[in-house]
Amino acid sequence: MAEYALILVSTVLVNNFVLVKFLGLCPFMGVSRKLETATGMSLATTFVLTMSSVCAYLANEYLLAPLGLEYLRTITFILVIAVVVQFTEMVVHKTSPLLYQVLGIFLPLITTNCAVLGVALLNVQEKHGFLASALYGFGAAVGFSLALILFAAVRERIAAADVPVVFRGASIALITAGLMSLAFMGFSGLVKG
Amino acid sequence: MVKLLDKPARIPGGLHLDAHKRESLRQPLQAAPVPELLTVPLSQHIGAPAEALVKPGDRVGKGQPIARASGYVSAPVHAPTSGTVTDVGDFPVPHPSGLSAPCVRIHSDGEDRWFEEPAGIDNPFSLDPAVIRHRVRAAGIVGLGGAGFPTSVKLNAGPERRVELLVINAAECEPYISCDEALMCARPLEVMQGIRIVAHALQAEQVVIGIEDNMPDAMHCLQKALEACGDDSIHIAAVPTLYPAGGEKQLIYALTGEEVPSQGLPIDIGVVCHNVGTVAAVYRAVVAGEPLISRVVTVSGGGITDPRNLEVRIGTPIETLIEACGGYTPEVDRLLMGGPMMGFSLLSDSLPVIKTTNCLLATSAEETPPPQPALPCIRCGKCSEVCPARLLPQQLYWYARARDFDKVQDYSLFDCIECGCCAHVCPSHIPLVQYYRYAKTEIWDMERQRRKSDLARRRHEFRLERLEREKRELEARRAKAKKALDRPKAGNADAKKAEIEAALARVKARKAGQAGADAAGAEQEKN
Amino acid sequence: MEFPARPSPHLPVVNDVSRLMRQVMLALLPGMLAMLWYFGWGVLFNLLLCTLTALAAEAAMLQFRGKGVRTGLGDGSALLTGLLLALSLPPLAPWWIPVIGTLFAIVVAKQLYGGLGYNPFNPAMVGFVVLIVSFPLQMTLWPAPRGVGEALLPFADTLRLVFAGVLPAGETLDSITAATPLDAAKTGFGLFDTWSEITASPLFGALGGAGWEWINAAYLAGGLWMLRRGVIQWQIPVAVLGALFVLSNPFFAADSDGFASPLFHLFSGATMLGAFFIATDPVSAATTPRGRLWYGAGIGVLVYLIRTWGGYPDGVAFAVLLMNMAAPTIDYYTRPRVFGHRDS
Amino acid sequence: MLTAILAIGILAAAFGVLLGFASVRFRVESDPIVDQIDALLPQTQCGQCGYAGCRPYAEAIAAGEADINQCPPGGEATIQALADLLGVDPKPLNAEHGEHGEKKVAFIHEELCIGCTLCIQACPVDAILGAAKQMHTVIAEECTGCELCVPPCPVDCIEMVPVKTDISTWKWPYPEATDQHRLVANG
Amino acid sequence: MVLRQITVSALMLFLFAAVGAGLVALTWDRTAHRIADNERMALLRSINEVLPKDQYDNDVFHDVIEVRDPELLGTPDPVPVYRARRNGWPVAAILTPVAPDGYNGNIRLLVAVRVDGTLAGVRVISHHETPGLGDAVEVERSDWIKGFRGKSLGNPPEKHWKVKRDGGDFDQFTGATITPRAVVKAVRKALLYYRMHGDELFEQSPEPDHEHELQKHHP
Amino acid sequence: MSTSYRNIIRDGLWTNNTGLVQLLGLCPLLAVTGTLVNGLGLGLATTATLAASNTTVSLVRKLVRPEVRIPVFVLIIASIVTIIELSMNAFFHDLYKVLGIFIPLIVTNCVIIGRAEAFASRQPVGKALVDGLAIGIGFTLLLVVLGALREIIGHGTLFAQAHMMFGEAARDWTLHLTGNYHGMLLAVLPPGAFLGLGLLIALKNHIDRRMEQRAAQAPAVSPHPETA
Ligand SMILES: Cc1cc2nc3c(=O)[nH]c(=O)nc-3n(C[C@H](O)[C@H](O)[C@H](O)COP(=O)(O)O)c2cc1C
Ligand SMILES: Cc1cc2nc3c(=O)[nH]c(=O)nc-3n(C[C@H](O)[C@H](O)[C@H](O)COP(=O)(O)O)c2cc1C
Ligand SMILES: Cc1cc2nc3c(=O)[nH]c(=O)nc-3n(C[C@H](O)[C@H](O)[C@H](O)COP(=O)(O)O)c2cc1C
Ligand SMILES: Cc1cc2nc3c(=O)[nH]c(=O)nc-3n(C[C@H](O)[C@H](O)[C@H](O)CO)c2cc1C
Ligand code: SF4
Ligand code: SF4
Ligand code: SF4
Ligand code: SF4
Ligand code: FES
Repeated sequence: MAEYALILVSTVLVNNFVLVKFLGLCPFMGVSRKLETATGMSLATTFVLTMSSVCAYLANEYLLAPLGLEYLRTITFILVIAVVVQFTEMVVHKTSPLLYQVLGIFLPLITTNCAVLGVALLNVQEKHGFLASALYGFGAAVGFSLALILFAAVRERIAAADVPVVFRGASIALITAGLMSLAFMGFSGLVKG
Repeated sequence: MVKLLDKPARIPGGLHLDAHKRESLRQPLQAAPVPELLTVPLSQHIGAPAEALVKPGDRVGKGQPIARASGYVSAPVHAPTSGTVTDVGDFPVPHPSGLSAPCVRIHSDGEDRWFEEPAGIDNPFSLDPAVIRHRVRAAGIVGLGGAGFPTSVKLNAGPERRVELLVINAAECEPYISCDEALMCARPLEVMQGIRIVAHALQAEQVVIGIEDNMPDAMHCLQKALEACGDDSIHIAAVPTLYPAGGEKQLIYALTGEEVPSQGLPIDIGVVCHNVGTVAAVYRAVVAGEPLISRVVTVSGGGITDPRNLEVRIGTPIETLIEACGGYTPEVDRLLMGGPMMGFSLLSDSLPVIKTTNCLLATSAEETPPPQPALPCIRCGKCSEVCPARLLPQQLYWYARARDFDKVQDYSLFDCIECGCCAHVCPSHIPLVQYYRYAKTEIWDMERQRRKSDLARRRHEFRLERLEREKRELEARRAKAKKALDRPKAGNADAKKAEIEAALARVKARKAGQAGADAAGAEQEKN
Repeated sequence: MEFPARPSPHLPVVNDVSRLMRQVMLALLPGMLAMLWYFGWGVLFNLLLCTLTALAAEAAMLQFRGKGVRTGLGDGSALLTGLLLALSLPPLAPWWIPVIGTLFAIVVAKQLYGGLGYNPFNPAMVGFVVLIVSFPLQMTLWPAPRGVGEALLPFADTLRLVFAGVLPAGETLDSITAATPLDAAKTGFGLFDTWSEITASPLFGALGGAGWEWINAAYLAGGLWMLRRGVIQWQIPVAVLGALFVLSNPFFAADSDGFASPLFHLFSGATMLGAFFIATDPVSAATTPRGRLWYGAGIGVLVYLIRTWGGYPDGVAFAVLLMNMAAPTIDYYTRPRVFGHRDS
Repeated sequence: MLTAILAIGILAAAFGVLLGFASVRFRVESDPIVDQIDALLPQTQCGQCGYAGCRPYAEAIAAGEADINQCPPGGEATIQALADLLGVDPKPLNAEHGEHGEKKVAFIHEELCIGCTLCIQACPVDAILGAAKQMHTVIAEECTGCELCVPPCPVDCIEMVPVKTDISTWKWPYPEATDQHRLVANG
Repeated sequence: MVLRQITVSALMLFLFAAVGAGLVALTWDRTAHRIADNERMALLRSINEVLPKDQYDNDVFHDVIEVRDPELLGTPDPVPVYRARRNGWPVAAILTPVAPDGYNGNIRLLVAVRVDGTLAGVRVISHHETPGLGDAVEVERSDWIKGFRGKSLGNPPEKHWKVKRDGGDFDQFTGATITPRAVVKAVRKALLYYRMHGDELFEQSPEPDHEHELQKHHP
Repeated sequence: MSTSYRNIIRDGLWTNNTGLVQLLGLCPLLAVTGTLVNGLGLGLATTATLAASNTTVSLVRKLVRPEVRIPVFVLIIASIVTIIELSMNAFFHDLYKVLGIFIPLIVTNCVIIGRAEAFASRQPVGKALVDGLAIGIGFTLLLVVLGALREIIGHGTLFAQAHMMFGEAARDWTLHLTGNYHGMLLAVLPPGAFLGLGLLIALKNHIDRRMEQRAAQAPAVSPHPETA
């Protein structure tokens, strides 16, 4: 139990995927202009990340490992992820137009979110079991979402600020992300690992 | 069911401001002189502008309608005195824009002769409410306390609605303004009868006069008048002196503890609110048959030699009133219409008084110093502490500044009553209210544009359809004509046919080639 | 007669940014004096270095950005940032520590965002965190407070140490510095010492650390004065201190050997400075009344978390930055119910 | 090596089946993004964007062929709205397509009009009244100010006149754009 | 129609997957050996740093067993022990304990103990310590770690196996006590382990097809 | 959309630089730029992948049916990356260890799939290859610059650990700035990566503005009939 709690604390705060581990930065920068879109992206990512973490675990455990094909991990995982994403998108589109309106445009972007493949690979590296894999994926996604949502709200505020011209846009956003990452350094040492 | 509270509720936010009412109340209420030239704007109310009924050269009598209401929410305008119409056209009017608007200019003949002797009525309480409304409407009465909304409209609660409480707004919360207090002290009986007439017209179950507790004299006069007419459905309630307790929604909240819904009207919770000046005007219109051609105006401020309240004919130039009050002092710096919190500044004193002019304030630079340069908002939150609408003025400001009109509306821009409390306490000296006004008018403008573009789209689509139809008809006609012509020339037709068939084949071939890809492409799109 | 056009409301505005800042500086005075008394000349050098750098950097940036230098400096915010950063730095740090920290605070954390009012993060705390992350060694150069251990370094020695890095004859860095009480507590718990063993050291006083408790008390007094004068609102300090107290209490009650006492938490490190002067920085804090409570409570909780389990001895700066980051979101979700709107 | 090929190949094939099946099973008609874009355009129908009207431009944007900054009548506000809708960065108006100017409407000097009806044929919103050989007039409320009627007129009798602001259409100026001391100046 | 579509997409994916996987498999075939070599070399290089190559003559990389001692070796997982021999005689045991209480978590060590119980040398294999502070335990950053050579449980006396700040013999780094403290403690425990189990270590036969624990935990 | 070779190259290196302008491929860009050498290593690996994947995609572009386009591209890229990963593991083992998970993550580098989608699947092989190289080199340059910046500020060195790429001979290529500069840790920690890239982007904006201003000034010398 404690181990699982630690996984959560670690992935959400201490080793925050975005701000400390540098995974999933493109969507972090790309869809953080508005709080609403950031929220949509967060929901979509949380779902996909957890799902693909589990699926990749299964593929590794029941396909690659028995056949001794570990070197095909990257290919297999990315295939799994692409399919999970596309399948999710189609299902959501059909079954819940409302949800699709919120999440739809974000789903395809998730395939190329490093965090998703990163989680799958790290799961293997850390030898996580089924539950731990799921939790790790979920925790990473929550950490991603937390950072993304806070960042979006901060960016909305910065958009109205009197930022010097050459720093407007991506530049000040990255500097802000830097200061957020600086703040997250405060969590270092909280979970040893 | 709204209930009167025993003890007034504390409104959110608000400011304690120096009242400055004594200055103008030292002199009794007097009539201002009737000037030689009056400029009467045709739109002195909310709603459709009135339409002029006179032309230059016409002679008019006092009280003669010179413009008629052009819709339900509109009000007629009457000649304030007798004389000759010299112009009908655009003249500068008192408005923040400083723009000109249609006016009727009357050269007074000095006789002040009624157009028709007003026909009085003895017992207004036996009249049908509809008759009262009609008389009020014909008299051109609009709200004298604020926005200038046609009073007859507000006297009609609607068929389904019951007026449980009539609130008479005697709060007069803004500093310097004392016209209502002067009126209540000078003509309490008129006010009281006016209240009873309005209550009758509305079939109101209960009536309360909300008055700030720093006006004991006025309260005393009203009390006496109340005793005189012996109507026990009327209460007088003192509310704590706190700007802006006189705002309609604030006053209703203070008296009943109920909030008028956002974007709603007081009638939505069974309340109607009228200003004391308005009810006095109603009294005159209904009982004496006099239209609204004058009102009480406070002339005050450190820039006025001898401040006082005056009964002023609508259309009187401001300079006339200033003269009547002894002229300007040397310290005079700016001229305001309305109070120092909500009033707007006038560029010149040659503008006329209108129905909603409750106060003319000529202030010294000491009372109203020039605005200091604005610093950025530091989010101190002082503004939100004093906001009576419980808004977050700093957020409204940030988004208005960034021209994010969706977000300002998210933060309920339209619940802002522009009371100015926020700007008064802002340590960064930001002209906050200006930003809100800017955003509001921008949004209205956008809505106008949107309506216009919707219209344009419909008309454009209609036109495209029409053109299409016409083309089809034309082609049909042509084809018919061609057929008739072509029949003899068979060879030619064959050539044409071959050509068409060749084209068809080409198209077919292309289609076949693309069919698969297209279908697949469409599939992909849909995914 | 013609008149000028002016915006309403017309009455004179009752508040003023530069007066606000001056009041905060005034309220800092007792704590500043207490620090000078307990830690000696180094504090003065930090104050001078930080304020001078802050003013110079602010002026340079304003000039650079084509803004009015006079009004920009006149608002006093840069000076205040400098002061607050100076009061968080170790008194024996070499001169470039305050300079680099202040540069980061003013240039990166404040001016790159547009200057006063636009910075999402507390500039002074950004400066501090940059320093502690980059130069952890120099950031431990605290002397033992007056009355504990050896006498404080005299003026000339401090001057040489700070500006030339020359140690007084016969001394080593380790001999003239001492762990701060929070650091000592952290190291002690790391060695599985009990709280009573840890507090037996002369570094500890009745409430918090020796000396530190009075410094904190002085900041508390200044803070209360600010509350009375309406410079700050009660929500943030109360929430910070409340959360810290409420959280530390049960842990201490359950295991008074393994956790520091609530009073210690309140009266050591930067608690009071943080609660009254830093967390309350209006620009980077939450602004709604309810939001301020959440914001303050968040800081209190994070301070406890970082102090107790984290890698840094004190967590005020990190907690403030972390909650700065959350402030816009908090504001968004704690909007007051607008007059006439239904509860949602 | 064969295992590798087979394992991944079969996995991929299985996924192919899944996706192929899903694409059929969960087929949805595409969403009307064009309508949403069209709703944001000013409907001036002036063609300055390089398309035959607002709707064609909307279609071009939806197809990714046109940029969002090509509509001068819409100006910054439209660009901002489009950027929000499409989740892209707003950019300044492309000067190639013209500049955002003040609102105008067409006015026909009736004494010059020869009633040729050429302007009627040009007007995209049927805002011009009149019949052959009769004087024509513009319905000011319906005119979008697209200026399309101006070039066809053989006698140059159509003038574009700025729309006058009156009290009801007056807007408060943006505070910073004005001198602090002239905030309430003539609009 | 539907079926055809499904088949086509399946086939398409199959084709590309098969080609891709084939190419990768081919590369794997060509490189696998070299990669394994690399990994062995990397480890050997570390071992050789603490135990010069001429002092042993066996294939240490394969002369390995796995042992488990959560208390003394700092991790609940089994860790490999490499055995260096010369002419069949034990020369040194190379333990791979973990210092679990580093500033930022586990520090993996390579501790070479000669048969006489003295340290041939210590190296850090992996750690998460702060660059610039705790990372002085890396041999690239400072010589501190070399100070263990020649030390044993009696030299200094066991009570002095601490950093100076805690009253021991080992230097700490200015401003960073935690990392050296953790390393000293882990090395001391490794020596203790060796004292208790040293003899058994050389008796067991090598793990047949061991997985290199070490490799997998390398960052 | 002009696709002359000149434009392709200028786009890749500057105008549309993935890291500075498009903000894609940020994860490796920020994660592995602790030192110049790391940046260079990953940059080259990415360039190789880009060139190979662009070429392959362009080659098969007429073959692939739309509904499986993305999975197929992903497969192609993943295969290429795995091949490169295995090769690096075999030939640059140390570097491989340092770059760690970010080598397989080249697969999800948004740039690569983005280029495949937007460019290579519509252009002939030659252009696709050049585009891949240009984009990749642009990305690599950025990695190198950022890596150098962070290494200098963070450690006070340059070319540290060059041996991982260039063999043992390069062990002492390391330049030390000054004797007693011990570095500002911030630069090598995660926040430093963000701040560094933010500053580089600002620098690019500044240069662009300068060039624009210069371009705007140029015609002013010979007055244009319209502007005059
Ligand atoms: C746009 C507008 C529409 C209104 N419509 C009605 C209405 O339909 N019925 C009514 O009784 N009062 C109506 N009112 C009057 C308001 O209830 C209120 O009494 C009036 O605005 C004066 O209040 P104020 O000075 O606080 O603004 C309307 C007011 C405005 C501004
Ligand atoms: C901030 C604010 C303050 C107001 N203060 C008063 C006031 O003191 N007295 C008053 O009669 N109306 C005041 N009004 C106008 C009232 O809201 C309301 O318009 C009026 O009482 C309606 O009555 P009427 O239609 O008869 O004018 C104020 C409005 C606002 C927005
Ligand atoms: C950002 C940061 C990173 C640190 N990293 C380490 C570290 O890696 N190893 C270490 O022993 N101490 C590290 N410390 C220092 C510890 O917090 C603690 O202060 C120190 O180990 C106590 O030793 P001292 O008494 O010599 O100062 C770090 C401190 C900070 C602020
Ligand atoms: C109550 C109060 C607290 C403040 N606290 C800080 C602070 O902690 N750090 C700081 O840099 N500035 C502080 N300031 C000054 C100012 O708000 C700050 O420099 C702005 O963040 C600059 O935009 C404070 C100001 C006030 C009024
Ligand atoms: S009072 Fe002024 S400075 Fe303070 S939050 Fe409100 S707008 Fe900002
Ligand atoms: S002007 Fe508007 S925002 Fe300001 S205090 Fe009044 S109601 Fe609130
Ligand atoms: S430029 Fe704008 S208004 Fe004109 S046709 Fe194009 S979209 Fe419509
Ligand atoms: S009248 Fe002229 S300007 Fe107006 S919409 Fe028609 S064509 Fe356009
Ligand atoms: S590189 Fe784009 S999300 Fe990581």
